[in-house]
Amino acid sequence: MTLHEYDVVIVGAGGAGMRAALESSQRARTACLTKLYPTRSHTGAAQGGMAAALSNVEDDNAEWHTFDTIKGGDYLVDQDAAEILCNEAIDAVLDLEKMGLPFNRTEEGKVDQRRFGGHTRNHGEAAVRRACYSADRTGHMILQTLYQQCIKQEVEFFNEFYVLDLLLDKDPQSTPEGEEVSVAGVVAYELATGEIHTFRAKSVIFATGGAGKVFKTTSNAHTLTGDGMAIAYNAGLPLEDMEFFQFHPTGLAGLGILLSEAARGEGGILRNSEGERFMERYAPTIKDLAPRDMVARAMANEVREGRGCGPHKDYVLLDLTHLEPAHIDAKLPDITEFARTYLGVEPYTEPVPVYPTAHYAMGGIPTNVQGEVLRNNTDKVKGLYAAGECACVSVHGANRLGTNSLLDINVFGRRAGIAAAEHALATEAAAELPEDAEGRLRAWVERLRDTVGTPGAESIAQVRRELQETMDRNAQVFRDEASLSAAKADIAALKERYEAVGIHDRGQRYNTDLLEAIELGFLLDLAEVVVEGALARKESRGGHYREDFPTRDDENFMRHTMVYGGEQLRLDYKPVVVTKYQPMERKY
Amino acid sequence: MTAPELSTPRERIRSGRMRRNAERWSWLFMRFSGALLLVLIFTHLFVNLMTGDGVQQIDFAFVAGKWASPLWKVWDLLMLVLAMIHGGNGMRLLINDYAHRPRVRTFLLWLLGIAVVVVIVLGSLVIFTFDPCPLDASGDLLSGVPDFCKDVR
Amino acid sequence: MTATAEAPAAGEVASFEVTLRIRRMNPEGTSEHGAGEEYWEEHTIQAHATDRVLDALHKIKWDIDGSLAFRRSCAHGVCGSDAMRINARNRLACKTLLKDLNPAKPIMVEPIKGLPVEKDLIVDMEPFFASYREIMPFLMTSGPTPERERLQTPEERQRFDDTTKCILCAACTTSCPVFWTDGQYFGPQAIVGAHRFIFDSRDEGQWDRLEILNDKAGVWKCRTAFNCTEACPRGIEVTKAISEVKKVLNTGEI
Amino acid sequence: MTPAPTLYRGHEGMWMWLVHRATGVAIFFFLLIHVTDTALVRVSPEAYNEVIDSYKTPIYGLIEAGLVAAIILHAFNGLRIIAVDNSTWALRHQRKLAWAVWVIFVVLMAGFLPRHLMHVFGGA
Ligand SMILES: Cc1cc2nc3c(=O)[nH]c(=O)nc-3n(C[C@H](O)[C@H](O)[C@H](O)COP(=O)(O)OP(=O)(O)OC[C@H]3O[C@@H](n4cnc5c(N)ncnc54)[C@H](O)[C@@H]3O)c2cc1C
Ligand code: HEM
Ligand code: SF4
Ligand code: F3S
Ligand code: FES
Repeated sequence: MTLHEYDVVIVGAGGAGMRAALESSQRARTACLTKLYPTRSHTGAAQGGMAAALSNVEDDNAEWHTFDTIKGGDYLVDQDAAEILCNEAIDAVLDLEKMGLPFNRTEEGKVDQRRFGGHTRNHGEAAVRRACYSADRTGHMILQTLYQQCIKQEVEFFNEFYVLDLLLDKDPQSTPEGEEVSVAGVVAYELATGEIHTFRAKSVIFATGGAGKVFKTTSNAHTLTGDGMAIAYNAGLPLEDMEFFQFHPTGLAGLGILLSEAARGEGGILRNSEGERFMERYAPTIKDLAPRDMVARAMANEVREGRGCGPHKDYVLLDLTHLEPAHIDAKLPDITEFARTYLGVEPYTEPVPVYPTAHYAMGGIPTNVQGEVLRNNTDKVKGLYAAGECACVSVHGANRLGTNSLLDINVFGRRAGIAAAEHALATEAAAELPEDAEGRLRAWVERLRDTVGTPGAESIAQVRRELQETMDRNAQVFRDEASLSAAKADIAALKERYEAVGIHDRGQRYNTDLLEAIELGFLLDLAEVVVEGALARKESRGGHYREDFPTRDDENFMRHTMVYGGEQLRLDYKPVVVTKYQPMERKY
Repeated sequence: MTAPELSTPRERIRSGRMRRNAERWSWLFMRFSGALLLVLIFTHLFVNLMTGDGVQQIDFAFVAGKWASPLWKVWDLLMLVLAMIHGGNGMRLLINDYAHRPRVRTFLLWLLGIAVVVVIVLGSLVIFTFDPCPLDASGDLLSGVPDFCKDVR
Repeated sequence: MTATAEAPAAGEVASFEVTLRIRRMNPEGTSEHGAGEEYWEEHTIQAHATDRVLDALHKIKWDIDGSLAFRRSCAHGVCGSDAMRINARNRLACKTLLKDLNPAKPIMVEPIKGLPVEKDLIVDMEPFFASYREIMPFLMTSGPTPERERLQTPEERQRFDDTTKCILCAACTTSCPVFWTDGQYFGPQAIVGAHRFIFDSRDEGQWDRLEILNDKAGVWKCRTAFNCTEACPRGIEVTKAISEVKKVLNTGEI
Repeated sequence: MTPAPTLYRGHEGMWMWLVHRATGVAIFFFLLIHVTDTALVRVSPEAYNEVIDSYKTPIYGLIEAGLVAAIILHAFNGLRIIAVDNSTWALRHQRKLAWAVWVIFVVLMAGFLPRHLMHVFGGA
C-alpha cells in the first residue's frame, strides 16, 4: 500500500476542482486527484456562457439574477445560497478575466453578454443579456484558464487516479445526531499501474461532476458516472434532490450531443413538423427562451401529439436559417460544426433535428454554503467538502438555469477551496485512518479480477445498456407511478445481475475494463436513488414532471429529498431555506 | 472580495529583447542563401549544360576560358561558399534530427565541419591560384590548355 | 447490437459491416502475445451511418474484448482524449465517421506516433504536457490588478482567437515528422499554446515565451510540413501560428 | 498480417518536406565530389579532362540529369517554403504551390532533358 499525506485532497479537476485547488494550494499542501487529465474534464464541453449581472450591455443587478434563479428552480432553491451565488457572480467572472480568460468583448472592450433561458430583467419583464461568454466554448475557456493557472501555481496533480472510496472515522449513519464525524482521507486506484493508494488528509473536497450516464441519451461524457455522489452515498452519506435531472431541450437528435441554448439566445427558433413556432403557445412572453424544463416538455409534447419531424416523427427542428452565416460563425461556430459533422446537416440552410437530452444533475451531495458536506439535515462531516455538479448546495432547486452551473463551480469551488484549506490549517492532525483502509476497495477489485473467464458471466455493457434504456424510457421528461415502478423493478433486477458481471481484463496496467465495471456499480446505485426520489415526489416541479400529479404541491413537497443508503434505502426530507421570495406560480 | 493576486512563482527568465540566437540566424541564412543560390546555380547550369554543346563542351579549356573572366571567378566562388555553408548547415540539421547518441552526433558534426572547411578552402584556392596556362616540367604548355595561352606566351 | 443510437435524422439508417484492424500491445502480455509485443488484431462489426470510429471501438471493447484499452470521454471532439492514427492519419476517434472512411477496406487504428505506447492505443502523454508547461501558458501581467476587467477590443480579442481553441489532444505534435525524428522539438502544440498568449493584448510575458521558443527546440525546428495543420481536429491553422511566431522573432515586433 | 505500423499518410506538405531533405542531401554529396574533381584543374589539365570525360559517359549523363532534377525540385520547393513563411496566401495555398513546384519541374526538365540527352548520347 502506498500512503500519501496532504492537508487538502481534492477529488476531481474539472472547473470546481481546479477552482478549489487554486485557492487551497495557496494556503495549504494540496493534492488534486483526477481520473482524467484535467483538461479532459467535462467542464470543457460547456458552451453557452456563465451568468453574472455585470450590466456591461444592459441594465441588470444581482437581485434580479437571484430572483430568476429561484423562480427558475421552481422555488426549491435554498435562497441564502442563491443570494451568495448571484452576489459573488460578478467577481467570479472578473476573477476569470484577470486570470486571462478570453471572453468575447463589446465594442468598448468590456466582457460581452448574451441572452439565456430564464434570465430576465426586473423579475420576468423580458429576457436580459446576462451570460458572459466566449463564442460557444465558454466551458472550454474556463477549463483551460483554470488549468493554466494551476500550472502557474504548480498545483500537484495525480492524473488518472480513480478515487473509489471515502474514509471517515465513524459510520455517519449509526453515529447519533450532534456527534462529530470527520473525514480521514480517500482511497484511489492508479490507472497506469493498478496500484491502490491511500491519501490521508485533513480536508477532502469532492468535485467529481455529473452522472448523466445513468441515461442513454445524454450530453454528458462517457466518464460522467457520478462517482463522487455514489462514493459518498456508499459511505453512508445522504444524497439530496436526485430526482431532479435536467433534460436539455436541444440535443442532436438520436445522439444527445448538446447544441447550446445560446443558439436560441442568438435568435434560433424551435419548430414542429408544421413549421410552427410552438413555444409561442407554451411561454408567450419569452417563447424559445423559457427555462429548460418547460422547453423540453413542450418539445416532448409536440412529438407525443404527432407533430414531430423526420421519418419516425420523433424530433423537432432548431431553425437558425434566418441568421446571417457570419453571425453564426462568430457566435456559434462549434455547435454548427457538430451538426455538420455528426448529422451532415448544414445549419446555414437547413434546420437541425433536436430532441431533449439528459444534461445536468440538480441534486447531489448535500452541502451548506461553505461547501461543507452534511450527513443529515444539520450535522456537517468535519473536513469533508463538495462543490460543482456532484454537490447540492442547493442553488438550482428543481431546475437549473442555463449558465448558472459554470457560475456555481466557480463560486462554490472557490468557497470550498478556501474553507477546506482553512479547516486543514486549523486542524492539528488528520483523523486516524480506519484499520485496513483500502480493504474494501482491494476486495472489490480482486473480486472483479477473479471474474475473468467465468462462463456465463453478465456483460457490463449489456447491463449498462439496459439500465440506460429503462431510465430513458421510464424516468425521462415525463414520468408517472407506473413508469417509475417499472424502472425501479428493472434496476433491482439489474443490480442482481450486476453481482454476476464478468470482466475480460485481468491485467494491472490500464485496466479500463475493470474501472468500467466499478463505474457501472455507481450508476446502478444512483439510478435507484433517482427513481426512489421521483416515486416519492408526488408532484410536478421543475425538471421532475409527474403526469399523474401535474401540478406543484407546495403544501407537501416544498422540501428537499434526502436519500440514505446502507442496508435499506431510506427517504427523508429537509426544509427549503426561504429568505425573501415566496413561491408563486411559474409563468413566462 | 477581490481577485486573487496572481504572482509568478516560477523563475522568470529575464526578458528584454531576445538574445540573438544561432538557430534563428541559421534559419534566416537558409532562406537568403537559398534565394541567391537559385540565381547562381541556375545560371551556372544553364551556361554549362545548355549553351553550346552542353556537357560535351566541358573540359579544362572550357573552365579556363570561363575563369579568365573575374565575373565567373567571383560567381563560382560565391556559389561554392554559399552552397557549402547552406548545404553544410542543412546537413547539420539532419544530423541533429537523426543522430541521437551524443557521441555519434558530435563525431558526425565534426566530420561535416571538416569536410565543409576543406572543400571551401580547396575550392577557393583552386579558383584564386588557378593558372589557365600551366607548363609542364620542361616549360612547355600542357596539352588541353585553351587557345589563348599561345597568344599569352 | 441494436442498442446503439438509431439516427432518426438520416431516416432509415442503413447498417453495414466494417472491419477494424487495431494495433495492440499489452505491457503484461496475453496468452498469445508476449509482454510489450506489438501486433495487429482484426474485428468485424455492424455499424450505422452515424457511427464514429469511437463507437466501433466501444462495440469491440464492450461486446468482444474488454481488454482493449483506449482513452475517451466527451465523445464529440471537445476533450482531446482520443487522438489516434486512423488509416495512417491522426484524428479524433469520436469525430471520424466510419462512413467517411471507405468501410469496404479494413480501417487501420494505431496509437499516435512519437510518444511511448503504454497499452494498445494509450500513450504516455507526459512529455507532451511537459512541453506545454515549458512555454509558461498562463497570463503574465505586472502592476496592480484592476478593479474591473482589463479592456480588450473585439479586434484584439480576435487576434489570438484561433489558438484559444486548442484542446491539447496532441494530434498535431504527434503528426509532425520533425517531432518523430528527435524528441527535443517542443512540437507544434507548445507553439500554439504560446501563440495564444503572445498575441493576447493583456499579456506582458511575451518575450519570456518568445525567448523559450527561440531556443534550439523551438520554432526554428519547424520545417513547414503542414501535418499539424491538417491533423488538428479543431481546425486551428497551426503552421500559420508557428509562422507568426517566427515573424515576431525576426522583426522584434508583435 | 504485416507486423509493421503504417506509414503516416501526410499530405503534400509532408512529402515535399521529404523531397526537400532527400534532394538537399543528394546535392550536398554531389557538391563534395564536384568541387574535388574541379580541383583537379589545379593538378593538371589531363587529370581534369580525364575525369570530366568520364562525366560524358551515358551513366554520368543520367546522374547529371538526376542532379539537375534534384536541384530544380529543391530550389523551387525552397522558394515555396520561403513564400509560405512570408505570406498568408501562400500558407493557405501551400498544397497548390507544391503542385506548382512539380509543374515547374516538369516544364524545366522538358526543356532540359532532350538537349542534355542529345549531348550525352548524341556521341562525341
Ligand atoms: C455539453 C454541456 C454543456 C454545458 N453548458 C453549460 C453552460 O453553457 N453554462 C453552464 O453554466 N453550464 C453548462 N453545463 C454544465 C456545466 O458544464 C457542468 O455542470 C460543470 O462544468 C460541472 O463541473 P464540475 O467541475 O463539477 O465537473 P467536471 O468538469 O465534470 O469534472 C469532474 C472531474 O472529476 C473527476 N472525477 C470524476 N470521478 C472521479 C473519481 N472517481 N476519481 C477521481 N476523479 C474523478 C474527473 O476526472 C473530472 O476532472 C454544460 C454541461 C454540458 C454537459
Ligand atoms: C538552388 C537553390 C536552393 C534553394 C532555393 C534552397 C533553399 C533551401 C531552403 C529554404 C532550405 C530550408 C528548408 C527549411 O527550413 O525547411 C533548404 C534546406 C536545405 N538545403 Fe537548400 N536550397 C538551395 C540549394 C541547395 C544546395 C546547392 C544544397 C546542397 C549543397 C542544399 C542543401 C540543403 C539541405 C541539406 C537542406 C536541409 C534540408 C532539411 O533540413 O530538411 N540546398 N534549402
Ligand atoms: S493544436 Fe489542434 S491538434 Fe494540436 S493539440 Fe491543439 S487541438 Fe490538438
Ligand atoms: S507538422 Fe511539424 S514541421 Fe512544422 S508545420 Fe507542423 S510543426
Ligand atoms: S472523446 Fe473527447 S475528444 Fe474524442
